[in-house]
Amino acid sequence: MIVSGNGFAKNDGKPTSTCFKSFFSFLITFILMFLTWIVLSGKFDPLLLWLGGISSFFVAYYFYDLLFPVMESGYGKVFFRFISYMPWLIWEIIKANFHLLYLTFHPRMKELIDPHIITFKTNLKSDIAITTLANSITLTPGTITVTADNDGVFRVHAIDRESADALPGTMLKKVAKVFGEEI
Amino acid sequence: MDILVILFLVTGLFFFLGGAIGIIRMPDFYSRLHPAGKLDTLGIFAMVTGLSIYNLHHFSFEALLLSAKMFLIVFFVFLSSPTATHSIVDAGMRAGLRHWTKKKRKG
Amino acid sequence: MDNTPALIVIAPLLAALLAGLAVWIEERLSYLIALTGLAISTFSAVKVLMQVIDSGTIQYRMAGWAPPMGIEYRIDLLNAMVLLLVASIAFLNLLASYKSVDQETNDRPGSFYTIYLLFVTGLLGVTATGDLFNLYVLIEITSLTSYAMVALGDRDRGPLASLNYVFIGVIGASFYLLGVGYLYLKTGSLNMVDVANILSGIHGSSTVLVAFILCMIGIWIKMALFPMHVWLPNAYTYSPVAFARIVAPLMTKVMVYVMIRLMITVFGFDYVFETLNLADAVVWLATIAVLAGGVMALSQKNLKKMLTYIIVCEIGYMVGGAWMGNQLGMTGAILHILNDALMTFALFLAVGNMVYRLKKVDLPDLQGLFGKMPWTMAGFVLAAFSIIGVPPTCGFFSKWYLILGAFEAGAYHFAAALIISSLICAVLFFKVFEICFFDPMSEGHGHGDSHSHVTIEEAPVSMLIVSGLVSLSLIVAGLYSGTIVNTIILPFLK
Amino acid sequence: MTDLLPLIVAKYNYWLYVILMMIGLYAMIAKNNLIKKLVGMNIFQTAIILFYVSIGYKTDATIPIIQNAHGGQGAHSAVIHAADYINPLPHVLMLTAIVVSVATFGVAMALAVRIYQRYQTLEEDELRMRLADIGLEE
Amino acid sequence: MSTFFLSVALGLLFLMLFSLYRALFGPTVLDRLIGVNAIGSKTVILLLLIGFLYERVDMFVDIALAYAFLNFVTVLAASRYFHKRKGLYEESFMD
Amino acid sequence: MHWPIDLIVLTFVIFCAIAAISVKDLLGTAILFGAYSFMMCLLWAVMGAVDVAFTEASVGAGVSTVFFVAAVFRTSRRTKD
Amino acid sequence: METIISIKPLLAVLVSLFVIPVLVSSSSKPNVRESWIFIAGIIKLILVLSMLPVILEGKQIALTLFEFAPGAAIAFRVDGLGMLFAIVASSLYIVTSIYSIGYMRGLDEHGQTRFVSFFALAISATIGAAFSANLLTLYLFYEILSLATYPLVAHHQDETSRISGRRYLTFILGTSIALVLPAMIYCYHVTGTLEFSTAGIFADQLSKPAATVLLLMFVFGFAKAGIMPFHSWLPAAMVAPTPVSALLHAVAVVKVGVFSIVRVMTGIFGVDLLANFNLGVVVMTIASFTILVASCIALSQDELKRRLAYSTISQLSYIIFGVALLSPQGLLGGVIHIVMHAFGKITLFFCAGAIYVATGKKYISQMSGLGKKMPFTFAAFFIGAMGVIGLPPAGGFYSKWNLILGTLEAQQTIFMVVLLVSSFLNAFYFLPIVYKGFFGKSEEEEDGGPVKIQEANLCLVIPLMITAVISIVLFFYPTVFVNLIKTGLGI
Amino acid sequence: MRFLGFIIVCLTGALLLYGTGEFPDWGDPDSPASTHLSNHYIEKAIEETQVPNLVTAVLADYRGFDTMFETAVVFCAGLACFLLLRDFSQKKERFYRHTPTGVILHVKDSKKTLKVGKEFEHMDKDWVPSDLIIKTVCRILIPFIQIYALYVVAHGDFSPGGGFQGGVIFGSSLILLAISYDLKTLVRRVNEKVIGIFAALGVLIYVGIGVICMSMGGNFLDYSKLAPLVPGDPHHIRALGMLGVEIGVGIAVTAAMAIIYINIVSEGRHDEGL
Repeated sequence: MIVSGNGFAKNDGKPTSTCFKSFFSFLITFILMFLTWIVLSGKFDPLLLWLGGISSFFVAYYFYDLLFPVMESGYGKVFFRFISYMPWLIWEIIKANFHLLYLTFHPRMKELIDPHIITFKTNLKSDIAITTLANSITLTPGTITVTADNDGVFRVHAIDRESADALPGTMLKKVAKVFGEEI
Repeated sequence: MDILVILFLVTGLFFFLGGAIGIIRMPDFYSRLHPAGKLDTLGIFAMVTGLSIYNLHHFSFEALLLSAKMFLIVFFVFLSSPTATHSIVDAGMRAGLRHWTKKKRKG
Repeated sequence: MDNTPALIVIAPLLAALLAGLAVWIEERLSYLIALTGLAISTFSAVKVLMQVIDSGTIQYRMAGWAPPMGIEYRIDLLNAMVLLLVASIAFLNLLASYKSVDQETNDRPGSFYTIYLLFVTGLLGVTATGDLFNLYVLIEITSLTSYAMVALGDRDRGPLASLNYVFIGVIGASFYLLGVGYLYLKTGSLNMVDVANILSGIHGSSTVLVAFILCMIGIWIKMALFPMHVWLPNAYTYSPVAFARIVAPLMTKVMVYVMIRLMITVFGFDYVFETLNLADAVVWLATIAVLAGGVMALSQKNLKKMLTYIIVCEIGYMVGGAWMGNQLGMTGAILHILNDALMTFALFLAVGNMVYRLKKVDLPDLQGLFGKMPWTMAGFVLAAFSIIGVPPTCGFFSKWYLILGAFEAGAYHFAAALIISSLICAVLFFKVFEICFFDPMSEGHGHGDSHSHVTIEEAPVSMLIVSGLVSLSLIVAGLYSGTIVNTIILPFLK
Repeated sequence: MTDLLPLIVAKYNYWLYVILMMIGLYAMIAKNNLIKKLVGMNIFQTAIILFYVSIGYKTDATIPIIQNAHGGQGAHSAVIHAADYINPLPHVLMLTAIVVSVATFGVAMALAVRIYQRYQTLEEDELRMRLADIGLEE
Repeated sequence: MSTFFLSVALGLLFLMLFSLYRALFGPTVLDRLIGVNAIGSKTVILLLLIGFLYERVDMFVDIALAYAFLNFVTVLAASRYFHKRKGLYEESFMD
Repeated sequence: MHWPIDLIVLTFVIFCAIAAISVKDLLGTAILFGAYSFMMCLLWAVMGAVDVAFTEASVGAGVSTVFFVAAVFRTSRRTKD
Repeated sequence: METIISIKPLLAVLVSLFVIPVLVSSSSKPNVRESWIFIAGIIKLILVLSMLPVILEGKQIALTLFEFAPGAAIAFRVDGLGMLFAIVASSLYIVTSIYSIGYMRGLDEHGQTRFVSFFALAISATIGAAFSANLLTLYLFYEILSLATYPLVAHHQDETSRISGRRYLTFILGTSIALVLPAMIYCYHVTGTLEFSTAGIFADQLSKPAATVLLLMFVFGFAKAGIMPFHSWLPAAMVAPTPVSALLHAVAVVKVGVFSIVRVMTGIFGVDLLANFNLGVVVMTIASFTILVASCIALSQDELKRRLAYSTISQLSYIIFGVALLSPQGLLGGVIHIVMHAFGKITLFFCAGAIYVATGKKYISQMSGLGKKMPFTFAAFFIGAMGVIGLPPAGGFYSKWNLILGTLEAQQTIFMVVLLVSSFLNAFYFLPIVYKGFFGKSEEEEDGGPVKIQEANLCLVIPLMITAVISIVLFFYPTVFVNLIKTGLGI
Repeated sequence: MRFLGFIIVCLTGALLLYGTGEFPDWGDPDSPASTHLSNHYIEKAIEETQVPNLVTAVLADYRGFDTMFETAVVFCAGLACFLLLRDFSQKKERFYRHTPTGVILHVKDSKKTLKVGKEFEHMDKDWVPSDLIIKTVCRILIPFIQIYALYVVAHGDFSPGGGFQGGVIFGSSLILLAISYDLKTLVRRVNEKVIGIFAALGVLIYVGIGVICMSMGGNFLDYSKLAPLVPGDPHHIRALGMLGVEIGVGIAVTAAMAIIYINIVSEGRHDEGL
């Protein structure tokens, strides 16, 4: 298949990565894929392992630029910070859900809720950070990201005032910290 | 162990119940998305956790991998569900669907 | 291990795929590949027919599994004959289509050949297989390719005709599938012979009855028996000529073969004609089909469409013959499969030649064609005579058996319908001949000039040769129909 | 009640497959929109699949994948009882049927798109009118 | 335990009824989409539960996974429709 | 043991089927058609036909629905019935 | 009866078939083309005649080509009856060939190659029909003949010929498919064979009503014989060029119809069966009706060819009438009338054509006085007319005499009256033409217009002289044909 | 039509219900369907083929011939969609986008062309910028989906799934790519020719294996005859053969699904898509 990085790199406005970097991202993708294969397969039959290797190679070779379009050295750090972000997020999600449950089961629900849309701007740059923030917003209290564009402008639909007021707040800080960006 | 499993499952069921009730009760499309998108996600999380714990009943390496595989579902859902929710909201916005507001504000 | 039986089906399939590859590499190559594939297939078919005549039924186990487990090919005399028919007609048509495919699918002839070959593969497989479900899959292949082909024809009407074809085709195939399901439920097997063995013990079951009805309705829809024919005329009329030339003679005929196969091999004569009391009703249905096909053909203004209604009519012949419940009728039906395929093929070859030059074949377009395309018209006339049933063309002889069978079964209405339909066909074709014979010049010279300045020539030689060959084969088949009946059909029926 | 429930359970699948099939067939015949007809067609096909899969089902049997087949060298010697496993054959047949149905569906969709390109409508009556307008009605 | 799983499954099915209501009667297409999405997420769990009922959950996880993914694709495709074609069905009746 | 699930899901399936052919918006039909396939998949799984369920999940719910949406996208959502 | 297997009948049939490609390929050179026709005709005649001695010895020549079911084969068998017909057809073919050269060139007709090709095909089919061994083969050649004549009938490709062609086909093809085919298959269904045999093929499988229906189906089905309700194609077919009318519609086509009926009555049903069921009377009634009505119509026709056509219709029924008498004398008279009428009628047609070519006149009322300008033609016309009326010294007398004897033999006096009346009618519609031709005043004399009219060219005149002469010769020497009939029918 | 349809439907329903009267109960283990052939498959399949997934064993081996044609059907569907919809004609009106500024140019003259390169790129009328969140999430998910799809293909022998399902999922991942970005991105990555070749190649692998079996002296698709060609345990040769076949199916299905989707969604123009 015809491999071309340009279709993806272009959206970031950055030049295509160099040979080494692309090899590196290929390697990481390959390892990641192979690990996934093992988790999926659960068998250590040599034939299957071989097939797994070939498959991982195949996917990594043709689609490495999907997973890591821009290879930077900080991925490891980002990964660990992301992991440490997760428990907080889950906790937030659970809180959010209980809040939502309260809303749903409330007999006079329509008086409690007050749907509206808020807009705010962040300084987040990278796609992945924006996406993480957007998805976190969506998962947490009564808010859903409507749009988030490259400039870091978010439009959020909030179901009540309380949820709306919490934004962008701590979550933005945390996400920015994870991806090492300025707020 | 079973109690834990039951607990998780019942919690998950409870979340799903919330989601279901929410879908029915909420007044408009946007607010319906809140319970549908979030409570279900958490419901899946809780239930898969419960089930994977149950799966580890007879502990073995394979069972562990299987549980990991189940968590792959959770991973997947956590990535995809908010995206799907977002996409639906976006679609609603683009479609020009007005969102429900309180009556007092309507004037 | 002798792999000839498998080769009949595999060779076109392989060729189809190679042609599909060649589309992307060297478009012209696909024609050669297709030709080779069909040549091998035809050759194998001849060989298998010889073998079967010599030494009886051939069984071929796909993947080496014993029959009830795996899929087997059971090639007996009937199979072998139809196989040869399909393969050779496909081959001849391919020979004739080189130019017309270029003309009609100027963008992608390679893909055309691929689909064409897949279609032929499907037909061959349907004929060869001894497994009920395999039959379904192969029917679907033929259907799917036909859908695509029909849609590729006329720009305006093709897709619509094709979509209607899809709906009805799917209903037909699904009914058949359901019938097989009911059979499977009762017998637990899918192999025709095995099913037949088990069925002989449970003839009275209502499930088997429903299975039989479902199978038959499914097949009838696929073969366009009268009330279920609505898809056929449009579909065949608007498909590209190169495809119409093969689908018209073969598709319905192979379905008739399937019907006969189901009746004889799977359910058995005893069940169909003794346990059930449907034969009279079906013969009446066939009678109506024959008459209705003829009457509808009378009202057509497009030559191609007229011919498609004649196909509807001919299907009535075969169904009626097969359901007569006696050896003569069945002989007639089987012989008519062969003859009708040949004569429809000859007709469509001639029409193909006309379309190649005239672009459209509404009846007024044909004026003066005897003068302009004498050889094409000669082929057309022969084929038309065969359809009418003029001796010594082959159409006469199958009609002979059919009428004899009708007399023997006391189905005088069917015999009458056959005679009437012959008359209708005569009227139809002589209407066409008249138009072709009397050119516009006779009505006034000024008229002729305004008609068109394009001088119409005879079709290309490659098309003419095939056309002539097939038309002559009508007479040859007619003269040797005694041989065919004695060496193939009668031994099969015994 | 005690008699009724087993009867319902025993035949429910078959009855419902018939109903599903009738729905599909009705949609194919009576609906005006070509895409609706396609949906009907798919429902029709699924009904058949339902029928086949229902044939294959066995109570108190597990899915047709042999358990512990690769648990060790000696596992093969374990006797396999046919009653323990659901009949795989209908599943196989239905896999094929599903594939065929999706292929047909794809082609039909392509055809629908082509028809829409040409006539700007997918309603049968309107199509008929358009055809009459351009003089193509037979 | 399997009785419990069965009752959980039945409970989920009951809840599915609510989503189904939205899917069947949702006033707009997008409401239906929400309903279907919710059905999808419940089905994933149901599949796993059935796996436990058959005691062969390893076989069902695959399906659940595929299911989750394909549900996502479907929802995405349907919602992407509105990126290109504006309006609910009022407008679409016009053209 | 699985019959209650089977029973309920089958009923749902019928609902979905009826809704899918009676909705007056083809995109709605597409979506309901997807739901229908989901249900069917569940049904196959209940009946132990894992492979069929898998196929139905991938084909009916996945590809078919996407094709459907694509076709609706390229044609029209309008329908009279 | 001794049977010899020989390929000659097949060759005789195929000769003119094989010549068709040659004709087509030499279409640009008319002379070459016509010489080929001539050669083929002669070869055919030689082949036919070479079989004559064998037949006269009482033997038969047979050849089976394709047997497609027991008792149903494509096979040839030459017996006296077939021989008789073949001789007539093939000899007249040569004469007609010469005539048609003159006629077609004289009128500068278009599509001459097509014309001669189909002519050859038609004559092939005629010979084939004559030599058929069974009903199936007979039917085959009958159909081929019908189809091959269509382009000849519609030769002019104008509106009239379109209508005539349509009518021609409707009657000929329609009746043969609708009546003969089922009747034939029914015969096969009942007996399992279609071979002609003098004893008939039905043992006692037929009841009287069935036999009646079947016989009527055959009699009406072979519509080429022009039995009355199905006669109207024949006048219509007169739009064809005169050689066609002459050979085909006086000899080949119509006689094939009659021949077929004779074959069916003698070979399929058998004289005994017909006599038992008393079916002869039925046929005779039909035939007499046709004889009288057609003669009456002929009286009222002004166009010469149409008058000849109606005359043909009535004369054909004589033959059927004769056979239906079922007595040896009647059979002899009927069958020999095939020959006599053929020579007589062809002469008449030739004359009509010659007049048309020379003067462009079609109508009898225009012909007064022409006899002086065209003495040979009108002399021949007179001889032909005598033959048809049944006056000595033309051959027609012989057959009519036998017919009358036959009626006496069969004690059907009423039908004898029919014969006599019709002979008078014949005389009424022919002799005035001759009289007017020789003694009437020509139009030019009345108008005073100096139009030069003279005898047509030699190619036209010689053939009609030949046939006229033969017509007379046959009165004196009918022996060969009588012998043939006697061996053929076993009387 | 409605009334007629109703009658036909009712008749069919009545017929089918009449047939159900003699059906064995649902789930009856002793029904003929579950005892005649299937017992052999269940009891012998693992012994004969070494494949625990009975469905795969029956699908790819006992009834492998069916499956071959099933794959051919899919291939044919892809080809049909391609033939029906693919549109090579150049559109008269074209749109270009100036990459650095994002200005959109509308060219109406069919002769005038802009050089497509760094500065300008082709664009479609209904171009809509793709959504950032969806794009990013899909970017991350797609490789996982693909490896999952390949896993499904490879594990057809042991767990549900196989070539067809895996192929469809792989195809869906490509479709997902097209949905989340746009169709052009997909077509640029995996161009049409490659998909076309792969579609045929997939089926060819299947048929080819059959033909190789034939040339090795066995029947068509008789995998056991492949043993001399493949190293390893000859007992597992049937399983290996099935694997090979499944891979072929997977390739063909992937390609066919992609072709169908691409052509339907862009009406054969391969431009913007959904």
